[in-house]
Amino acid sequence: MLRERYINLIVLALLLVVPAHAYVTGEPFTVTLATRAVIFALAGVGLNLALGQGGLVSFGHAAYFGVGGYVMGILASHAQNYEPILQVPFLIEGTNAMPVIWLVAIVMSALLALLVGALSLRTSGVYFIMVTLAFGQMLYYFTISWPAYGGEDGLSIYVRNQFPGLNTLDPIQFYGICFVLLCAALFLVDRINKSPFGLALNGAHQNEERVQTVGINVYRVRLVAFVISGAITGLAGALFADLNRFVSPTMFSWQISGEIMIFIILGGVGRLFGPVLGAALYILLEHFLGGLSEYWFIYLGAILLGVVLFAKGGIIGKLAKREVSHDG
Amino acid sequence: MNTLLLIEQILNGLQFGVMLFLMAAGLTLIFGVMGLINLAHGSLYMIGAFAAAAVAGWTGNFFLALIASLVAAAIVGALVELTIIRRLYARDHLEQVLATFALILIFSEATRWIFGSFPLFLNVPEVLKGSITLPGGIQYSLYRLTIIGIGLAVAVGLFLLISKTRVGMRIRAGENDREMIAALGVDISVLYTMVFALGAALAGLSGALVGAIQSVEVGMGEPVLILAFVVIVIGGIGSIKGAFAGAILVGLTDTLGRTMLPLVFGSFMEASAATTVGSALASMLIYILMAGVLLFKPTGLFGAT
Amino acid sequence: MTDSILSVRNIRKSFGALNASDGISLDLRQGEIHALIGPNGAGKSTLIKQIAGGLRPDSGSIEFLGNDVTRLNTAQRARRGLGRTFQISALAMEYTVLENAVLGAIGQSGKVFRLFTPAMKDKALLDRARESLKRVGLEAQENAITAELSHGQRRQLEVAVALTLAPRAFLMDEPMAGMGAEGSKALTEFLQELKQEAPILLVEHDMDAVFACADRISVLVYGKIIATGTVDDIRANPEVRVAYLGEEDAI
Amino acid sequence: MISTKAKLTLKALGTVTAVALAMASPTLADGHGGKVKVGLITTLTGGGAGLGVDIRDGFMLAIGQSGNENIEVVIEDDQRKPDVAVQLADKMIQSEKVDIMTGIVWSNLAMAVAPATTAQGKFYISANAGPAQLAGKGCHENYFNVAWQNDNLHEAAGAYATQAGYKNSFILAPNYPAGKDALTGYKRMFEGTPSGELYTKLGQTDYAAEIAQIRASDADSVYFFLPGGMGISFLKQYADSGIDLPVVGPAFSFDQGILQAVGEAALGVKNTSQWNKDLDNAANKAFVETFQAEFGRLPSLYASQGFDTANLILSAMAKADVKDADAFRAALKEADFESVRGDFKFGNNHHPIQNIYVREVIKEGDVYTNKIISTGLTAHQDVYAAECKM
Repeated sequence: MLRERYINLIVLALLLVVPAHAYVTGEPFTVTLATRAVIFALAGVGLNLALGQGGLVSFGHAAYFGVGGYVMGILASHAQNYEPILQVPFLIEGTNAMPVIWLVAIVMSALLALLVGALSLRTSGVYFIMVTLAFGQMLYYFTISWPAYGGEDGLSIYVRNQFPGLNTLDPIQFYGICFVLLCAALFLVDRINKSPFGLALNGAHQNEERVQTVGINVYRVRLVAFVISGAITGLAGALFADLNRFVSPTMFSWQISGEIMIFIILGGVGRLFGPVLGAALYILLEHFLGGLSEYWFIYLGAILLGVVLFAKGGIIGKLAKREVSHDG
Repeated sequence: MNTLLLIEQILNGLQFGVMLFLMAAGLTLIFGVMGLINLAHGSLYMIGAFAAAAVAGWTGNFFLALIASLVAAAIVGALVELTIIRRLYARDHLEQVLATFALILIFSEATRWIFGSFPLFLNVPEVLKGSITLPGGIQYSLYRLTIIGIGLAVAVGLFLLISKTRVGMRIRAGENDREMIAALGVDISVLYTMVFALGAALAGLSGALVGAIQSVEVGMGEPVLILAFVVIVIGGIGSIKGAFAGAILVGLTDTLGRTMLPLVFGSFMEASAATTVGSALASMLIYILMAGVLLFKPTGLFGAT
Repeated sequence: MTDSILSVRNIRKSFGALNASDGISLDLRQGEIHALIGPNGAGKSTLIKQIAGGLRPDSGSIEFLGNDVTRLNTAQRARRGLGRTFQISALAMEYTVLENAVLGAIGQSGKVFRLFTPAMKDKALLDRARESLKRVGLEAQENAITAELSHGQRRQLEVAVALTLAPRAFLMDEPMAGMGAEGSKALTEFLQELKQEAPILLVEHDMDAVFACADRISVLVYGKIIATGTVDDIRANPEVRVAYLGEEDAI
Repeated sequence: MISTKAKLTLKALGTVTAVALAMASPTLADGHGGKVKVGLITTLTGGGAGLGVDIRDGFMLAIGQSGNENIEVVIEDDQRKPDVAVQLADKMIQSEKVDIMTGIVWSNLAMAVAPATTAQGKFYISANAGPAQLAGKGCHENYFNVAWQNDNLHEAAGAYATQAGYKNSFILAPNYPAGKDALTGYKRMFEGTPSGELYTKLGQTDYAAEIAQIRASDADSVYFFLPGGMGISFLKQYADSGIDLPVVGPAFSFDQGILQAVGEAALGVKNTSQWNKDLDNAANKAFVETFQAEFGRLPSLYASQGFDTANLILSAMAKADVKDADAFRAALKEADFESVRGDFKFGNNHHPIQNIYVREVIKEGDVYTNKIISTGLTAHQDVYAAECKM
């Protein structure tokens, strides 16, 4: 287990050094790429709680990612146009303050996860995979055909939202915000994994009946995990929207759900840093393979296939050798 | 909406459902027998359509094209099963989803590499062109009626295959107990390859049939794949009967939903708002249907509990 | 029946045409080991599932500690003090022995929704888990991965996890299965001690073990209890001999 | 020197540069020798790749023909994903330090990229998408559109339908913003009353239900906007249904790349376009000829737009240094280049004022293609121009 810890530290150090170096040497796009990786990693950390720890294979986490994005888009566009979101029965104004947007994004995606989880967790296995996918698709088609916030065109926000005391338009400062949030989420998830709750959640993944018979309501444990998981992914969605200063229904597409899953598998299912390493690797692959050939998806597909077939436990699983308790 | 139109729309729903069944049957069979979630099933549909378009363009014969779609999809299916898929049977669903997702990327771009970025041409054969008058004076496309016919024939054929033949018996046994069938001396890996190729062939056939009235292009398989998953989840995964019921239900819900909902909303809303709301709801309808079914029957209509 | 801890009253459960439970009544009294025996397919596991809460009977009721628990789920019954061990070990195989026992302690403590305190540093949970492990004699193996335990040790761990719940009654599904003669004997002795604490409803295939340790025995055949009584009663019961022991002898 | 970061275009480039300089074009000799770096983001993978490939090929053909060594083009694939397009735009601006961005096919991607680009002081020159927001209130001095405002072709179709004497068209489009704009555009110029108006699901491929509604209606014609595969599916199914109402559509579903896949189902259909290969001007003749020689296929509408876009940029380079934004903008505004469309000029909102033609699908030998039959709208400007304060 020690070695996994070293890998985690190295990943963390790289996430600090690479963008800092890029910033100093005047390569802002590398910082942007790193920001993208960190935000995707955050989305993956969220899903990993449900998928890695809880064994809940959600194929619809794009729903929370998208809701987070749209919370940012809606709040900021109203602030941008000085139009209140709601006047009756009470006044709700838009905002461009990041902390408020984050909070709303977390709450809204948690509420959605509560609803979707409460219904989906009645099923299991493939049915769970597919019913979560169905909820994602529902939202996807809803946002495309909902005219108020741009439909398929999405919403553009011309200026990045603000964080007190920082200049968020400066790539490195925005990166810093995302990095700190990722670290906070990692810390939180690590605490959860080690808590009685985490023990029960992962125990239920290994043997549901065992956890039931010690008097723990597995459904409720999973639901809580699902809600936290959705909330973290929702926060990532809000950051992603701020990175691009743009939201659109593609944030809800099933390909996004698939990509978030890919990060986890690439890095290592149930490993704390799995999604972080996976997202970073995916962004690197996308960046370098994209320049290689017009048909670069073939290479990407082949690499993914290789990881699934030959590197069980993901990259961290390969590097850390020893199987940790969570991957099955 | 008058009765004739309603009947025509019901026929359209049936045709859509039957087409979905061809996709869903293979998917559900593969899941039932091997326990595999195959996202690349949509790629086999695409391969069938491209093979048909290529052969039709070359020979000008639609029926040869249909055969080509069956053969090409079955061969590709068997090859993929032998090289990659069989390594996934023992893996969990998550890894299957990922590996077959990777296969989609490979198949899509490889197809584009071979056939180019533009859609291909495939048309309804002369003999099936135009429409015929059904009893009651309904004008209906002959080709669509043919699709309904082929779909029903495949459904009956599959049912007979599974319930009456030796291969079907092995398939049923394989669903229940993999070790038992291995102990019986049936070469399980040959059986798996056959089942996978059969599922692939059905997907390919469906791609070719649909390709004649739709666009033969890269990426055509994924929307259908998702619908086919909705179908088998509603019907109960692993059940051919369920796939059939689910397919017809989804076909009818979708077709009637998108014609009726704007009208329903129009009865109490302003016309353009009704169109918007109705269409939006219609596009979500089958997912709502699926969530609803799973709420009451968490393993689908015909799923084992 | 004032000293009855658990009573099953006339429960019925059918799957299609099969009556798996055909009006079963039975009770578990303070301080006893009550064994449930019956040939394969008699409906033992269906009955156990209904008592544990995994399956709801079509009709009839189940009372535990004087309360009707028929509509409660597994977790709720467990919290009321129904401890259970399984026929095939149901443990979190990737966890250590101690972690499995702590899982039981978490269920007992109601601390499951503590999200931010490390479970393996919670003294109360650890103490409780270690105490149970000590009682079954697994204290030396607490850091072993469960999947690496021997068959017998897993049985012991099952009992230990059940013990962490301080149960008022035990439901044990074939605890002797797969254990050697030595192990069975040791376990029998342990059960004799345990029953003082909470009565045990034991489903067991091993006839020698049953006759050695049970205070009372019920015989289940085709979804019906055909006899209940002491070891001697059952040995002497002609119906049982025909329906059950006869078969056993023939094998 | 033409260089691209993306190696994927090297093959195409190698041959492009070998093409003889068929046309007079601005060259280094003009003296305003400032280098220009262009970022071309377009869709090169996935289902919609055909359009992006055409824009790229048209664009690079013009660059190659010009022989101008002061223009450098960086090409990237947006995979038709808005977030990828935004990332690439960031990359182009932040690390490639491009002066001009172009190439995006789809309106939703353009909406994600163009405003951010112009806000950072760079030029965005659209080779295809022309969403209403960017033509009206959201117009920007650094945003130019060489193709059209999104409504234009639909308006022309409405005008044509009126000319043709249709009184009650049945109209349908996908349920998304461009679809709604399309039907609005059509109705703006159509003097009859639509007998039915339908919004279909984006990506829908089966139109049996809609066709049944058309059959049951009292319409005298059908107008549809269903881009990409949706249009192919609709046309095939419509032809098969036996309904013989005349069909009108925008060029998108009848363009060179797509037409072969529709086949005879498209024969005789009237569609509206600002360009066709038979437009009678020297620039167009040379373009069609060299494009066909170079790539072995007939050019499409998109290729013509890519070609014009490149020539517009080259014409401005001949007059001004891109570093002098005001002068360069003025040079762009003049649109002093030989457009393959013939006359071409920009309106106040930097969108074209141009003729939109009515074409008919015909078969030339084995190839389905279009011929111009009339002019739908002459020197047409979009309605949003009035809202643009420029």
